[in-house]
Amino acid sequence: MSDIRELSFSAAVQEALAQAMEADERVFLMGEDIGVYGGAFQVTGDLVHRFGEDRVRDTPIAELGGAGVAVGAAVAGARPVYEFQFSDFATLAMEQIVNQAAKMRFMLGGKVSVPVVFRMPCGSGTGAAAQHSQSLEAWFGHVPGLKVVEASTPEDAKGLLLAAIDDPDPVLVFEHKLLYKVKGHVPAGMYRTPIGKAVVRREGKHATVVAAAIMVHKALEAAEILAKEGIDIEVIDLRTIRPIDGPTIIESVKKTSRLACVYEGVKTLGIGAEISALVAESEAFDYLDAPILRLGGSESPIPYSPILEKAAVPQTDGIVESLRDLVKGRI
Amino acid sequence: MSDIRELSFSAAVQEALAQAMEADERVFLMGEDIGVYGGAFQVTGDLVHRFGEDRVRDTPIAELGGAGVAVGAAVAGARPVYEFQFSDFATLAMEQIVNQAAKMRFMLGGKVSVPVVFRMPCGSGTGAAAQHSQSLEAWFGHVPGLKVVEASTPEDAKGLLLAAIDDPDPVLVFEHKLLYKVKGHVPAGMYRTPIGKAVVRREGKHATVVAAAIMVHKALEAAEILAKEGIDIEVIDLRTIRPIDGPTIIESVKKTSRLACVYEGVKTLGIGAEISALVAESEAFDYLDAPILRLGGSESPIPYSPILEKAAVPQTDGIVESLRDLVKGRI
Amino acid sequence: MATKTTGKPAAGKNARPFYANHSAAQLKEALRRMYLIRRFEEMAEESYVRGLTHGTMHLSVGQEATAVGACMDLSNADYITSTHRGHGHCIGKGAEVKFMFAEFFGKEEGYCRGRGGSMHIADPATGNLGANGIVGGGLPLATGAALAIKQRKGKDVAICFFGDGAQNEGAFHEALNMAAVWKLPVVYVCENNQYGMSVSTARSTAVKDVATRAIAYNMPGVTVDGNSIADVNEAVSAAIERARNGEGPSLVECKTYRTKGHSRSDRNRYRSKEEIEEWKGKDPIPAFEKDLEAHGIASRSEIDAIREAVEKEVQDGFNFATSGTNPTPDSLLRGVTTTDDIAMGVEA
Amino acid sequence: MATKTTGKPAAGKNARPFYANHSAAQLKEALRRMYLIRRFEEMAEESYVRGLTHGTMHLSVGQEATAVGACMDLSNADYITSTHRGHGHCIGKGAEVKFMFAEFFGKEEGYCRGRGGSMHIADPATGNLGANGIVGGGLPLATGAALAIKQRKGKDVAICFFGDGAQNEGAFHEALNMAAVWKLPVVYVCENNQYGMSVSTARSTAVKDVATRAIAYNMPGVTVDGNSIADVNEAVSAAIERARNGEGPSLVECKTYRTKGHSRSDRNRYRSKEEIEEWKGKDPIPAFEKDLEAHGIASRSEIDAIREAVEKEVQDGFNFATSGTNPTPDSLLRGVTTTDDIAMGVEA
Ligand SMILES: Cc1ncc(C[n+]2csc(CCOP(=O)(O)OP(=O)(O)O)c2C)c(N)n1
Ligand SMILES: Cc1ncc(C[n+]2csc(CCOP(=O)(O)OP(=O)(O)O)c2C)c(N)n1
Ligand SMILES: [Mg+2]
Ligand SMILES: [Mg+2]
Repeated sequence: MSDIRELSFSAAVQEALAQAMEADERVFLMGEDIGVYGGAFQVTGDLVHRFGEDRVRDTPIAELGGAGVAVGAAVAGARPVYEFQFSDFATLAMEQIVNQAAKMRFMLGGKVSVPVVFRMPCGSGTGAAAQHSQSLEAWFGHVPGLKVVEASTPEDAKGLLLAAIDDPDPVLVFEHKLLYKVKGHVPAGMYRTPIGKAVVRREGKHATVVAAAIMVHKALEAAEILAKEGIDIEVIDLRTIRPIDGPTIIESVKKTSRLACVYEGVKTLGIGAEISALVAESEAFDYLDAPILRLGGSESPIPYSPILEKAAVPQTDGIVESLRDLVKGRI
Repeated sequence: MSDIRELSFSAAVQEALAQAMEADERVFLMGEDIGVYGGAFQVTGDLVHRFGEDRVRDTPIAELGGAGVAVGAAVAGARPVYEFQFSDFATLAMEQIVNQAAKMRFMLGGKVSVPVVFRMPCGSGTGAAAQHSQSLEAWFGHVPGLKVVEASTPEDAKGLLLAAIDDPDPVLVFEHKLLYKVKGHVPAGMYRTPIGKAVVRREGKHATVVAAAIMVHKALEAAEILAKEGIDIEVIDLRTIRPIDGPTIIESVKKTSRLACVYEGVKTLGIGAEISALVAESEAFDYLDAPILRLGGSESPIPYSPILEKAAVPQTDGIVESLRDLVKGRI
Repeated sequence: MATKTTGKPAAGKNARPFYANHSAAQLKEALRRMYLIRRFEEMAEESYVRGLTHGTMHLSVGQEATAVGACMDLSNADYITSTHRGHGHCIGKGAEVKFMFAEFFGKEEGYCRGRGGSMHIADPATGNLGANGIVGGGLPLATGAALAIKQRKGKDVAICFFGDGAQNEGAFHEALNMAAVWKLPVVYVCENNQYGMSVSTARSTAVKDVATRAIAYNMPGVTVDGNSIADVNEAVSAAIERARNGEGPSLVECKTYRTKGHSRSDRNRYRSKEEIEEWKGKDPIPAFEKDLEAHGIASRSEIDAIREAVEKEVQDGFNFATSGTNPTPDSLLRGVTTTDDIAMGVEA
Repeated sequence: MATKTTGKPAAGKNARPFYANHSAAQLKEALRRMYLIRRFEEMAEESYVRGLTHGTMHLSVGQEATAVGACMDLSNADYITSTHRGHGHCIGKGAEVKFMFAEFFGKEEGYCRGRGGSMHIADPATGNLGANGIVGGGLPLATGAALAIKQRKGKDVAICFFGDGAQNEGAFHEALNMAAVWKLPVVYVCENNQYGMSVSTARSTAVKDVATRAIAYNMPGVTVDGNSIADVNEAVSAAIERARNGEGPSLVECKTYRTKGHSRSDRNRYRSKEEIEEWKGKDPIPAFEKDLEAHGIASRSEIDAIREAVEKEVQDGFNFATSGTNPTPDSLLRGVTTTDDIAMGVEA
């Protein structure tokens, strides 16, 4: 395999799963329809043929039990990767994720580790309406003991998932459904993208945009459009929601003096609230030349109508406009 | 009954429940051990003797089902008030609260209402450790379709609960366990405290502190201590977490130019993040003379050890110190 | 208040209860609804293929007898809760296909004003509390509706549709236990089409028949041929009667099959062509037609007339829907809360 | 690998299996652990009354036979998951009371370094995955531990303790179904003490015996006298053997009673003094003593010696704990994540 291959995001995820299973026999996959069906989004694909039904384990439709079984297996020495078919269904398993997985090490005085991974397909844009389109990253970002990652590129999708599987603690891996078919360069080896490190995807001097997953792409598009107007945007890809990479963001804001957070989850108490607050309490506060902008999802469930669905989350046009306003009159 | 009575917070809650049941036969209570036991915190007390087992309904230990049954009953015309014994157990019922109750009206094109109330005893300080001490308000504050209230006084405990029961939409009523025994003036009538309105508990000019529930008391204590040093703190009692009362907060910050958020929930992505962000994006940004301070719960589960438990949430001493730093050098 | 018979019984006392207790008009209406479901589903699929609708959809072709048989004896005051595979239940409970198509196409004229789509189609006016995107999500809701009925000392019932896959959700267990302890007027109707998405009940479920699990809740549980509208209706009717008499909940398992894939993304890798063909041979519609003829309730030409009328209704509904109104982005927040709707002056 | 007998059987082949399959040393150790539980609980209560510990606690006085009988045949490689009422399980699985007291008093020497307290006491070194503050929380965890065993083709088992109240949680249903479908080596041991807090099983549960529900998972289910260590052990042993042989999970229901209140806040309004007294008469400890004497396994004076040694152990443990080290606030973040612990150089 050459090292300049292009893979889709979902193929990159699948490759990470396969390599992890090859390398460590404790690793196994659990989830609904991940076997012969290949997963609702075809992410596990044919892995069941390669690794067998025991290691690519179709579960009954039972998310609390399924997630909890994964947690129990992790404490007892296995390395389970549990796929929620849609991250919305994690609402059924919050108990096991939040009360058990996240807190067990702490409650037991540091005497156990819980190396479980939850894969969380998320986001809107597929016409699947309110119960299949949520972006609930912020909830998990609020829970000590958990780690939360979310890639925007196939390369990071693989690297972050491998890092998550390696990690001795519970990690939630959000995967935006609209990214599954996006292609990009993916190294063939078993590399890890570090958990807890954001990355500057585009350097700029007039404003910093912090985004994750699909919003990184929209922010980059917006930045290209604005570049033609002489507005130079720095785009940070968060990659980890918890623990958030404060230093990278603060450094950038100290340079650009303006900050916008772009995220798909509901605006109120979404990840943009945290980014805004951490900058507003930091030394970067004194560098700020304008209010901190938040472009988040609307204060509504995700609607079915495609017209409304688009209106419910930030789109490139709106981002361009808002950033133009943010920077306007300053250059 | 005189109108200058003092009642404890829990007696005020109980009075609201009793009055609502007297006034409207559709209102009934559901929950674990709320009948003859009187509730884990003795909030329902003897109500079962007054209203019978059908209207003060002990449920099996089954929070997903119990909450979901309450939601179904609400859609079908009843007015259920469901008590989670500890709000931590709502982790088992997120599906019904978030996917069903919060979204049903929207998903059904506005054709139904879901007048359900969830009572949520929350908070640390009782030595009950990590799974019985959480403050998860922020999660629900992130969910369109829900309303979230949290009183700091017995008077508001009654008024907000009556408003919640009246409300045609799902309302979560957080009750900090350490407040249950706190006494205060409670009018005897069936008044409502409006949902969505914060209140200034103490006027001041050097900094605004926004807090809810028990943290209001700690903030007021801190303010009194600082007053002796000539530092004059304005304290806002949030009362409603969703929808948050932006205007009252922004108005105050425009006056004081400094903002601190004090809250018990985990700092990251807790309610202080939202308050900070909404000010930082508002017209009050230009009035800010210092970084926005967040004093939130620690980035850990709540520990059992009383020493650690105290260290895990903001205490008056720490608030005093931080506010002094915030204001220092400016008067 | 058992079966509500309108007009004289279609068949003599010696006929099985389904035919003895319903009028010819009721039975013909049942056939009509089965056609309506079938044709709606086919048209829905076609619309999807033609790009008129987005999202996913779950078709209930092959399961029409369950939806119609279970709902036949309900009034609008009785509730149902439905599933992701809910088009049939919706029609069974009395919804009009034109508003369903409109919902499907995301139009303001749709039952949910285009906000819900296939997975949330609901017509609360007919007692339908909605399809549900969450497997098992309707189980507590129906139980709660039954509790509301009991709290107000009503005589109505709630019917809860759920799939074989849903029986492994904790919600199933919690809801059935509560209903049994409180003797609630609810009937749990399992459409056991033998697969939860790709996973067969044999691979997902410790027992062969969902009905076996009724023992764990001390409630009656029966298994019937879900492709026989008579079998379904008789079992559900008996359970409804129990419920209306205050005797508590029941579980009725209807063994059936979906001849289409689970949803649009299904490649049918988990089952054989032969199996699908075998079940196509057990199609509930021709079986019912045959029975109606045999009982002398409807002649071939009457049956043809019903089918043709349905054909037209579906075509008209489709046309109505395609020319519907698209929601405008400024209405995005409508319906989020009742209080805001009132404030905006748009409360339904 | 059934019961692990050390030394020669305490009683002849004709004695019931419990006595035939265990050595005198094992049986005396079982008695010792029952005493240890009883005295630990009494001392815990006293500590609470004396203000030495805060929070709440759930005492298992009266339930000692279940905890000890179920754990007797386990090695440290076998897992248990426990409940909020977990002190007995912890001791049954081999924990030392001094570290338990230390935990209770919030000391660094405690099993959880004072972070967990009564509701999270655990000694992972003995295979105890922890008490649990969430009713039903341990059911998926034990099932998961059993899955880990199966994935690594081990011969160990997991025992899952849960209460009668927990059987109505969805977690019970989901866990037992999965264990049955996958034939996992897990034994579900229900301590049916007839109340979930204040609510009797008659008011919370549709069936009288939890064991009935085993039918819904196609697994063996038996009900035994939970106050008879012999009954408990024989039933659990048989289930363990099944599990180790790859035959899958079982459910064992032990009918028992807690003679103390649910927790510190209990005013016992939901049950009668007579009922409590009646059950005090069924105390599992004197019953076991009597049997040991009758079988000639332990004399009265041996029994007294065991009890006195326990008395001392508990007193010593208490003293050890009271003079333990308080955690310091700067260690608050220790144990939140493994990676941070490694970075801080404090990984256990
Ligand atoms: C809680 C939850 N888990 C998983 C899904 C994804 N999903 C949708 S339908 C389905 C299969 C449901 O099977 P069954 O209940 O038998 O209904 P059927 O599709 O056969 O009608 C699954 C797994 C979901 N929508 N909700
Ligand atoms: C999910 C959850 N719901 C409720 C509680 C509160 N609670 C603690 S113990 C208990 C009773 C449990 O009854 P059972 O399972 O029979 O155990 P027992 O106390 O009788 O040993 C309750 C309701 C809890 N801790 N967790
Ligand atoms: Mg099915
Ligand atoms: Mg009990």
